[in-house]
Amino acid sequence: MIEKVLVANRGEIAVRVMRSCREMGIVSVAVYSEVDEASMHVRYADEAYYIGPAPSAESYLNMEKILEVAKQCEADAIHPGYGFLSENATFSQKCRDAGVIFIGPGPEAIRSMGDKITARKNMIAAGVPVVPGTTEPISDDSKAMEVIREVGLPVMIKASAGGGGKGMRLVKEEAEVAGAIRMARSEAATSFGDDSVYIEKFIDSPHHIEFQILADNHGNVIHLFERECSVQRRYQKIVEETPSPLITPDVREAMGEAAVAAAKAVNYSGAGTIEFIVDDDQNYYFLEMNTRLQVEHPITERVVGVDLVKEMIRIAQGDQLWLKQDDLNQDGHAIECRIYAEDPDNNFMPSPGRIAHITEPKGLGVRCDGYIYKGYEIPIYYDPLISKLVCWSRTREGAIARMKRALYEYKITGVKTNIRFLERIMDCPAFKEGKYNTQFIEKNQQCLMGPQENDPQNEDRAIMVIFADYLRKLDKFETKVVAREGTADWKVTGRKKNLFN
Amino acid sequence: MIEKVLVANRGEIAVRVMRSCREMGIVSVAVYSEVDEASMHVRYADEAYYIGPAPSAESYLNMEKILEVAKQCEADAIHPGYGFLSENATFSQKCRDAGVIFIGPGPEAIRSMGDKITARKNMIAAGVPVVPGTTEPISDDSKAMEVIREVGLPVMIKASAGGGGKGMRLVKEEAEVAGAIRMARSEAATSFGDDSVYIEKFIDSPHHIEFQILADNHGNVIHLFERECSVQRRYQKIVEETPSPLITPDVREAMGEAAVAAAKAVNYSGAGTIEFIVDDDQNYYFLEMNTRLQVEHPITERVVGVDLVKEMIRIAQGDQLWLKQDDLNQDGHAIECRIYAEDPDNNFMPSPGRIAHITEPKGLGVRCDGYIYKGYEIPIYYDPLISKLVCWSRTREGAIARMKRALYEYKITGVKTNIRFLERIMDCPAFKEGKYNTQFIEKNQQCLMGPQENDPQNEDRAIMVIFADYLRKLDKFETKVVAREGTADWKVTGRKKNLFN
Amino acid sequence: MNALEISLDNRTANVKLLEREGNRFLITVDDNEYDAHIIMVEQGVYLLLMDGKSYNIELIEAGGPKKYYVNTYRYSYDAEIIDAETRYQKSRHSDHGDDDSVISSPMPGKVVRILVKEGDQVKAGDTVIVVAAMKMESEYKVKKDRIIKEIKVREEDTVDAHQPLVVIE
Amino acid sequence: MNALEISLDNRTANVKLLEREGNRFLITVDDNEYDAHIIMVEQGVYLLLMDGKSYNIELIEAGGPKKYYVNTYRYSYDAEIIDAETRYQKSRHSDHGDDDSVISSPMPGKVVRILVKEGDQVKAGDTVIVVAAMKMESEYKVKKDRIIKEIKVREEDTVDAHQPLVVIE
Repeated sequence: MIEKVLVANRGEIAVRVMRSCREMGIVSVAVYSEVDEASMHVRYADEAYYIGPAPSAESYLNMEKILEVAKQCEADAIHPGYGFLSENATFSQKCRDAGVIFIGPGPEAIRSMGDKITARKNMIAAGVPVVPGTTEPISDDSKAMEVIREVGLPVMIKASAGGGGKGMRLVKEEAEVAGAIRMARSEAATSFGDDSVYIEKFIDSPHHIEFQILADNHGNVIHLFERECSVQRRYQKIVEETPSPLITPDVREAMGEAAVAAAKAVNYSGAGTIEFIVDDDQNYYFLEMNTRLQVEHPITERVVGVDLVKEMIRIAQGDQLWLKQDDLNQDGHAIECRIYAEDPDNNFMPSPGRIAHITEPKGLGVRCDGYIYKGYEIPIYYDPLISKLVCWSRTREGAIARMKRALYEYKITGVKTNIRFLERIMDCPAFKEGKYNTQFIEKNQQCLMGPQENDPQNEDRAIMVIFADYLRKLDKFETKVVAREGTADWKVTGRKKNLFN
Repeated sequence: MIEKVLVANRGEIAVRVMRSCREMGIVSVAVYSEVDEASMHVRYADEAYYIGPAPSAESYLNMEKILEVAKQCEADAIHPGYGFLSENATFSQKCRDAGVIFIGPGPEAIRSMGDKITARKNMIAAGVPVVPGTTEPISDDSKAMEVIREVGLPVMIKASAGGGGKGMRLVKEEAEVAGAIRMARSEAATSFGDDSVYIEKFIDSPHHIEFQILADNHGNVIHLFERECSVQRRYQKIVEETPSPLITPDVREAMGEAAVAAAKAVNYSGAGTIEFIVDDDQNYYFLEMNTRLQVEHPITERVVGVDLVKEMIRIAQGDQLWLKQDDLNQDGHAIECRIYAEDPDNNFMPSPGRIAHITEPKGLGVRCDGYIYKGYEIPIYYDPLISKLVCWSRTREGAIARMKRALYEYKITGVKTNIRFLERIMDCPAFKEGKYNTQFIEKNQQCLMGPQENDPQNEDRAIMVIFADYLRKLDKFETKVVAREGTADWKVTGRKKNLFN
Repeated sequence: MNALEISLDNRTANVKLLEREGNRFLITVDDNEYDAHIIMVEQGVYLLLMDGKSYNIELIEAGGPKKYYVNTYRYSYDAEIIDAETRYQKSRHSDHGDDDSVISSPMPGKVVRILVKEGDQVKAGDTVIVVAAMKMESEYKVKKDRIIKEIKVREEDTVDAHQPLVVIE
Repeated sequence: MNALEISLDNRTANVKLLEREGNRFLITVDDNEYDAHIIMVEQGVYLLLMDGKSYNIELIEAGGPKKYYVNTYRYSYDAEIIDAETRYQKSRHSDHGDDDSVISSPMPGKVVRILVKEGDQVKAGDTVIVVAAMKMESEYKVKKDRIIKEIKVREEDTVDAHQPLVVIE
């Protein structure tokens, strides 16, 4: 039985993991860097330990220090959240060696999914469709040309150790092949210390659809249906929803089975996500597996009615899955919007700073998983994600309406956020009709980035409030400092009560 | 089509109604009394109008003024919330006369359910079980004795126009009958201006279980299952849950059918609640109908997946019910805790005042419907309800664990609340086992009101924080006012940095 | 200021600051020594980190900067800072609820504000003079209806402990 | 104080208070007259009720009490109060970034704080003197590295408009 969990993370996900710990009666332990002393995960945790300076490499990525704290405070297990050490096979191995349970898959599964070529091979062996291309690292250019002629241009050259767009090159013409391979190889070597690259057919304007799976240590694997994640900006998801408005029940079932097969092929354990790219005709191809909890897991939790963190902990302590595939169904529709501290009017530059005021949306069908609070200073060192706003309704239309209502209620001052930009997504016809793919943001610039119209009435109201605030300050100042030196004109004016009935 | 709704209420329910209006694209109009200018419903609404001084009789109960505002702002409809004018047949009539839609039943249905004897007669005619007793007002004592001998002692003497415990007398012995009738009659005359009383068999330690129904103007009626409301203090519900841990599926089905029959018997329209008292053997008897939205409606919303306010608005504008009985099922388990500004250590005295600080619970499966905010002054004039905390999980056990977690997160300073008392309810074995009835609070005093144990370590921590706050104030004060007059000892101490590594 | 008494409900504890660096405090509370990080995360909301444990404690000022209502998770307390000034005020309050004929400060300080003129009629509870001493502003009030006989100082004056400030009758 | 200018992004509006009673304001903004309730519901969070409509507007001070960042529902603005003092400061800032040899206040006021002694070397941007005028404290700074030649006033002194306060070189 796991009785104490160290959460090797910060921000909203650390708080979210600790909430489930608390519901399970598990003691939660926070670790924090120098700038996170007053961060919400430290406030929320039962225990909290300092692990180093602000830069992640010296704190949240410091495996030795985190394990030292885990041993010292006698934590049974470590939950890595997402990002940081969550997909680090070495850390998973070190936890095992130290006798601390890593709440996630073992190092073998992380490694076999982390290397894209190995993963492709495993998937092909398990009968999971992959994007046409090579199954081995490219040895020389002529071999590459052979493959390219087979699958047809355009193709992507990708780094085997890659992720997040690095070490990737799009090739549209044969003349570009040699150069693209050279550049991808060099970037891959620099970024990942491994220059292996491979070729995949380029699928234009695909959909990005992922399946959530849960696998226990006893060979049981279930999937919890899909998440549609095609609303992306620079490979960064912004809005996710489930069910996907694209796929039909048949395709859903087949993809779910493929996801389960994919997890089984690598003896997976824990919560994981199989990412597929899907074309307009619903042909789907395995893209990669995220061997951790996803940012967007709450939409699955809402529609399937499962607490994924609790299931991860149960699996990690050796329990059999108590949920069977047949117990699960998708109930209604859920959408997630990611709220970032960034400036949509200035190329989405991160906007760290102090929160002057915050009002979070509430009420029926709304879940807001955040971590900031009034007066909190968002540090410059980490992800600008502020919170995840999840709305549910019986219907997709109802969920969009609710999301709009929730975004309307959401007020953050002190840092710039993408809240109004998200509202524009909800209002965009392509989104409302559910007819969008990964090109959504690019294709709908006009609808999403339309210029603000001037509103003189709104200006006048702002001016009046500023004026009132200024008068209030004078009022206060007068009372405090220069009181009893005579009464200002405006106060005399204020006393002419008869003018107001 | 309803396009503008005036919400004739305040507090959490006004905000809750406006949220649904916003999701439907309906303009919401707040009305407010003198002390409610800065109340959340005024902040949330699209429009807001002053209707009178603080006392309810001069503002929220002022029918003429509210209708005047509705006409003036061209509202299509009025939502009365609960309390105030929500079960007032005269107001429903006045709305009809003024050509404003009353979002609730017509005056006829309110009247026939408002008079308890009429309601009993209607229910008997519709085949709905009622508590054995009289079907006519008691004319004289000898007639009363006849009935009492028939149903057996003990019995309750109740006012026909009654509610909320007024005009009620428990009779255990025949000798008490004449006196009890006289006193009930006199109390009823004073309280309701109607001295009609009737007799019901007294059911000892019953369960209080109610069914939610929705009825449209086209004769369609559905029920949305039950709510178990037996956790009460002085006839005031504190904790509600659904499904009820008492009733079996067969009884649930029968009670649901009885609830639908009850609504049909009075040509009901809108959302309503049929209250039953149920004995330990699951015999159920119609108690009364609440012809409005209930405080505890959110647990039904969560488990059945329906937005009751939206359905009320759709019904009011003449739509047919789009949900059929067969579409509905109970998914998982939901519990509601009512958060009151009251002092559990001082006989639950209301505790109005200014909110110094508030932290509301969030995360998976938690809904917190409130209206207060930091700096808000809870007025003395109205209900001390602060918010309703609703937690859901797949299982009842999970919902209790989640509620405990949410109550742990809930922090309000500035006024006293019953939050810690609610935690003790969640920890009480009788509640955890789901074996409780309306005597729960009385029977579990020891578990619920156990004396606080002293904790010197906790005291020391509080003292340290006070000390630190005092030092911080001195620090600030020094910097501001007596700066540059020399440096205090403790600051010198603070500078000996080498002592801390 | 590194040592004073703090009352918490019925208990009165001696508190001493041994060391401080930023948010880190070495404190003794009666006989117990603690090494704690005490961070004000929001106005009146404190996070106390000690021996690896994380505690949330909220303070509300309850009538003046030295009186608190303290909320910890399961317990709430009424608390008060008892420094020299408080002790003095308390001793004055204990003498049958009557005023001294001369108002003075128990500590050296500076006159911040004089709220009366000679000859003024003041009511019970009215503040007569405000003195900044012990780095806090303290208000001096009358306990009964009085007449201000003489004002012996001016605003901004520096005053000694027990120096007569205002004479009342 | 019933009239001043407020800049909002590129617009500068004339604002005038005609009447006030509590939270109710009769205001003209340029040529438009408004009758509004303006209520501060939380620190920096305002509720404006006008013609039956309810608006939420949040203010953040952006470097000083006269500069704001304003959030309305769909628009955000940078705003600044332009009163006599601001205009004066602005006019001073426009003259090639150099200091006058005498620091003075454009309005009558009271010296709150003098942060230098005669003979002090001060750096560009240092505050020399703080004067309470127009019921707000204003800081007077040097724009370049300077030496304080003469201080002509003392803290708490009441001063006239344009009276020399500090001479620099």
